[in-house]
Amino acid sequence: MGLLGSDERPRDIILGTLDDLINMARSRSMWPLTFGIACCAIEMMATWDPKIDADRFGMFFRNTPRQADVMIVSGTVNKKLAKRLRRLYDQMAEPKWVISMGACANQGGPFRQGYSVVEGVDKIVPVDVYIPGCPPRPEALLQALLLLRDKIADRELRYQKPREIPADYDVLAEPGKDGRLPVL
Amino acid sequence: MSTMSLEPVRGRTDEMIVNMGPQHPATHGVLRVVLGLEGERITRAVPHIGYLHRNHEKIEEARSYPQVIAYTDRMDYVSGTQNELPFVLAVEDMLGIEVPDRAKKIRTMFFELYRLASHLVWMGTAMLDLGAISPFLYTFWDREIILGIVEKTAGARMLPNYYTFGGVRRDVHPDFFKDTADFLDHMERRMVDYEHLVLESPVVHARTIGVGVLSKERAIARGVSGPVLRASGVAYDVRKAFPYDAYPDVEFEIPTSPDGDTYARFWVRFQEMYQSIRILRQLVELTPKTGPHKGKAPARIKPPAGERYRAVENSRGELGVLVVSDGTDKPYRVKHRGAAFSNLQIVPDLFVGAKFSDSIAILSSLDPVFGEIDR
Amino acid sequence: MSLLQEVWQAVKAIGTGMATVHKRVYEDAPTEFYPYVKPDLPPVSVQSLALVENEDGSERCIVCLQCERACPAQVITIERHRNPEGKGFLIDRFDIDLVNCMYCAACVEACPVSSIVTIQDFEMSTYDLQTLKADIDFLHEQARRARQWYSPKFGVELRTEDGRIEKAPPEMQPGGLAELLKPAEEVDS
Amino acid sequence: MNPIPIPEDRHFRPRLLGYDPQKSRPWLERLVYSAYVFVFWLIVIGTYAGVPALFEALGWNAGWGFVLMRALQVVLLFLLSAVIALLLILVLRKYLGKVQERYGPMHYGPAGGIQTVFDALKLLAKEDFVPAAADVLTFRLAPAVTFVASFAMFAVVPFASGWVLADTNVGLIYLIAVSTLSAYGVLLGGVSSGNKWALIGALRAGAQMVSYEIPLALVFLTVAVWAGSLSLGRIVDAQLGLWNVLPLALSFVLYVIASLAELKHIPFDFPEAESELIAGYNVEYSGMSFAFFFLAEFVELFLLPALIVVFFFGGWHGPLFGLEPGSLAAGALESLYFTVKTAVWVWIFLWIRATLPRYRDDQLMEFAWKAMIPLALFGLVLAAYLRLIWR
Repeated sequence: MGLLGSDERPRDIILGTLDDLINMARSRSMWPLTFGIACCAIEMMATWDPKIDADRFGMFFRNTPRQADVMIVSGTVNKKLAKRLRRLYDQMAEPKWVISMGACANQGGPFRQGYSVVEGVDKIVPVDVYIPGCPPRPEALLQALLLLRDKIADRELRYQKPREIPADYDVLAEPGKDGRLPVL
Repeated sequence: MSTMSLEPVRGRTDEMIVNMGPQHPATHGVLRVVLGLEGERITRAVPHIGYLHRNHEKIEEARSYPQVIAYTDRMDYVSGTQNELPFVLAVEDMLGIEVPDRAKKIRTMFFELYRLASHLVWMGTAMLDLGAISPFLYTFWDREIILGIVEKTAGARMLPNYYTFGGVRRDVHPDFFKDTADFLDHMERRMVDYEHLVLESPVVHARTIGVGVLSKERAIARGVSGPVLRASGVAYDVRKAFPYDAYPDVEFEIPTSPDGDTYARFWVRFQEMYQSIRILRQLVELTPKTGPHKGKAPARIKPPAGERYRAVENSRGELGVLVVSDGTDKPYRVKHRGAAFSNLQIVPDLFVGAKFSDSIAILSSLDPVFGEIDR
Repeated sequence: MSLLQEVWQAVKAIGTGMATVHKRVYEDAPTEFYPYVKPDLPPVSVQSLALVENEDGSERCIVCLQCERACPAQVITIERHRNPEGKGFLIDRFDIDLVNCMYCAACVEACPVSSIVTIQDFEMSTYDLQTLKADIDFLHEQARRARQWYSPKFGVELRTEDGRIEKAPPEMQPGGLAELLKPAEEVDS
Repeated sequence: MNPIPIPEDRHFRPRLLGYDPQKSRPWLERLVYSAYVFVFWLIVIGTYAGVPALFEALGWNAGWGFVLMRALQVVLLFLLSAVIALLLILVLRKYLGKVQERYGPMHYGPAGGIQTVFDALKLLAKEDFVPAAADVLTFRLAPAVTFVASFAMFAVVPFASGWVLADTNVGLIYLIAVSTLSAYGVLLGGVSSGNKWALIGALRAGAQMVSYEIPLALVFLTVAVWAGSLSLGRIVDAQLGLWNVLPLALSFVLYVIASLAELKHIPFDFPEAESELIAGYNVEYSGMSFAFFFLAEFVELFLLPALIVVFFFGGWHGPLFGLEPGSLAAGALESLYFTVKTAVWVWIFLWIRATLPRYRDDQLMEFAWKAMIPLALFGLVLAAYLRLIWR
């Protein structure tokens, strides 16, 4: 993520340094969105409990997507929820990142054979870090958050984000309105 | 019918339709409630569920009996092993498997540990909904201790897949009883603090007393169970009414309150935690330290054709399962009776007429868990 | 008078609550500094799966497909062929889809030779899901890197410096195994 | 865009920072806070003593030079408010951490000392978003109104004897006017967002303001009657022998409650009820606009306790150890007393925040109209009577 949200990597030394500084600030103040879905949400809350205390790394929850930087998809996403999830992602202000937490969010997990379950949240939003586990330990979530920190702060890694935002129209479109993102 | 309709009433400008959820900090997951607000007063409330529907029952029909246990864990994810028990009990009944006394007691200990864990999560999130931050952190640390005890034996923190047909999967860790006794000492000290912070706080009194009153008749008519039912004055508890596992061997009471308001539900959950501590104290003494942890179960679980319903009292109420077998190694039908799902039925009743802030308090006093509601 | 009493009660209750919160200032926080200090997980903890080889480096797995049958999430894929010389089967493919795995350890329980085991390596978060599609080499590598692992049949085992596999001491073993491994006189006393 | 290279062992590990903060270092924390407080103190001294002295030396203390001096002082006060916000956000997070058996920010900067600087930088570079349903002009204006309203309170707050931007003889009336204005920012922001949650938050802010403003004004009146002046400097000077908190105890309690309401602070944080209204009036704000609301909140969190100190705890008064009143050293010492007293009150507010849940909004209104206004009137009459017989 370049300076002020642009995709271009600044070539200038001064701008490049500023870019580094701002991305350092971004990586050290990642505010996740309060959006618990399923089992992993309880472990997500536990990541902020006294034992793990992710607040040590300057992260605390914001309830509104406008003020959040990171969306932690913590649980099974089904087709009913997928539209809302995508909408929340669209509502977040740039720059924004997504962590897919747990087997269900990664690829549907044990429920992937169900008719209603989206097989992987990366079909509807671009995911930066994946955490395996069912549910992952709080330490694993903290590790993922720190991996995301490194990805944002690192000059080489931060331009690796898949910029084309995936949109699985089968999942996102309302019945009868093909090819168009739903009006919710 | 106007209370069920989502559309704004034509020509009515004083009502605002507000969509609470599925992303809302106070809905405990992915509940969506469409509220009609007249100022701060709620005129209509329509809960929408299904945002976490993941075909539990259908997937379980396609799994063999031992595999189903791992899936039942994911239903009421706050209270871990409690979900496994009704299914295990039903299949044990169908097959006539004998469960050793020690295994029963270990199961009951885990059951009550998870009840404490679940009520701690409830307390923290309920206080967070009311606006207090610190109790949330305190309760989560206590829960962390419980999960540590569980992990030492069962291998996982939240969803351990620990019960099995005829007992438990593996023997408890040698430190288990000592850890539990230590934790209970710790918990008794902390309960004093929680009383100060929750039950005795005048702000909590102001927010909860007389709010969201659920009458006894209404509660019975809506099929409510668990602490919500007992707070309305009905002393129904599956542990006493249809005892299972080691509950006949231990002494405990069923706390009830005649008020039926939000504070009564808070109070009943608190008393249940005291009862859980009491049960665990007895079981630490009663459980034999050595002995079999698992009865004789056939290598391939193939119950005879027939059906069986078993229920247990989990943290939220009566959690039942109906297993229908057709004689193969996969169940023909697994139907869960979720406590939180039934308790959620009273949401429109309690919301309509309440203040908007009250609706948050009421919802947190019902303690819904959406894994089990949507299944 | 009752009004004053009520106000006094409320003030007292608020004061008690504030004192309850404030007394934590003097207590040490139980925080574990995760990335700097790795948590001390119990040996039975199910964090990831691995496939143990024998001490001489030969395959321990007998390709009986028990784990594939036991897996509730159906993430294990095994292909095998009959051993042309001698008995048994040889592995063509042994994949565990750690992305979709539900970490219930049913496969570990089903394994008759304690080849597939649980390990405590939870630091599996990744930028790329492909790293979690575990093939047999990765599963072996996981087992080699793991200091200790667990399976219900053999209990907790350790890998020593020179690559030997040893049974862990009783205090690391879960429940019944710990009792069994203790010397007889200790059990009596 | 190449894929991220996968390490040999297929394990991505987070980078560890160069130091090993395995235990909390209280001395380092104290050092960081002291540094912040020292910067704060330096700016105060610079604003109220340094700048006038400089302009006097240059001979620019009349006409446009005076205007320039005031402008420079305002700029310095803006810097001061930024320091206050950075410090108080950090203190809040660390204090909440302490009472919640954890640590709070600690890994970035010495003892987490520059965490809030990172937060501010991030918000600066974040997308500032205007929703389609919003009224753009009002939406943009609202954070500025809120911030300016709370910032304008600095004008009459005396940090030491004579150290005040405008020692006007209608200081109290100015305060009533300006503090009401900050609720307007909230109201405008909430209504113009085009979001129903923000609207509810704004309406709550309006209703709340109506109910606490009257007891607040009555308490102001009580203090003015007791001191015999509307000027904040005179009010402080009148407390030389006896702090107001003793004779005006009733008014003092009411003032603390009303301040909590004005601050939108737990237990009265209805406009921004996080668990009910998601984020209340600022639900649609992102980036720098949100940062201004945040900044205003924490500047008020400093200023309202400061006013408590001014009205009831003798302002800057304290033992001077023989320093000549009016000199630079005496002023510096006095401003330190003032800051310490204020810090105690900030701590009490934070303590309340860490403990109490939230009331319901109608309960505050009921309390304000049925209990606080009669009590405030009683306190006013009592103060007038006591003043008649005492002085």
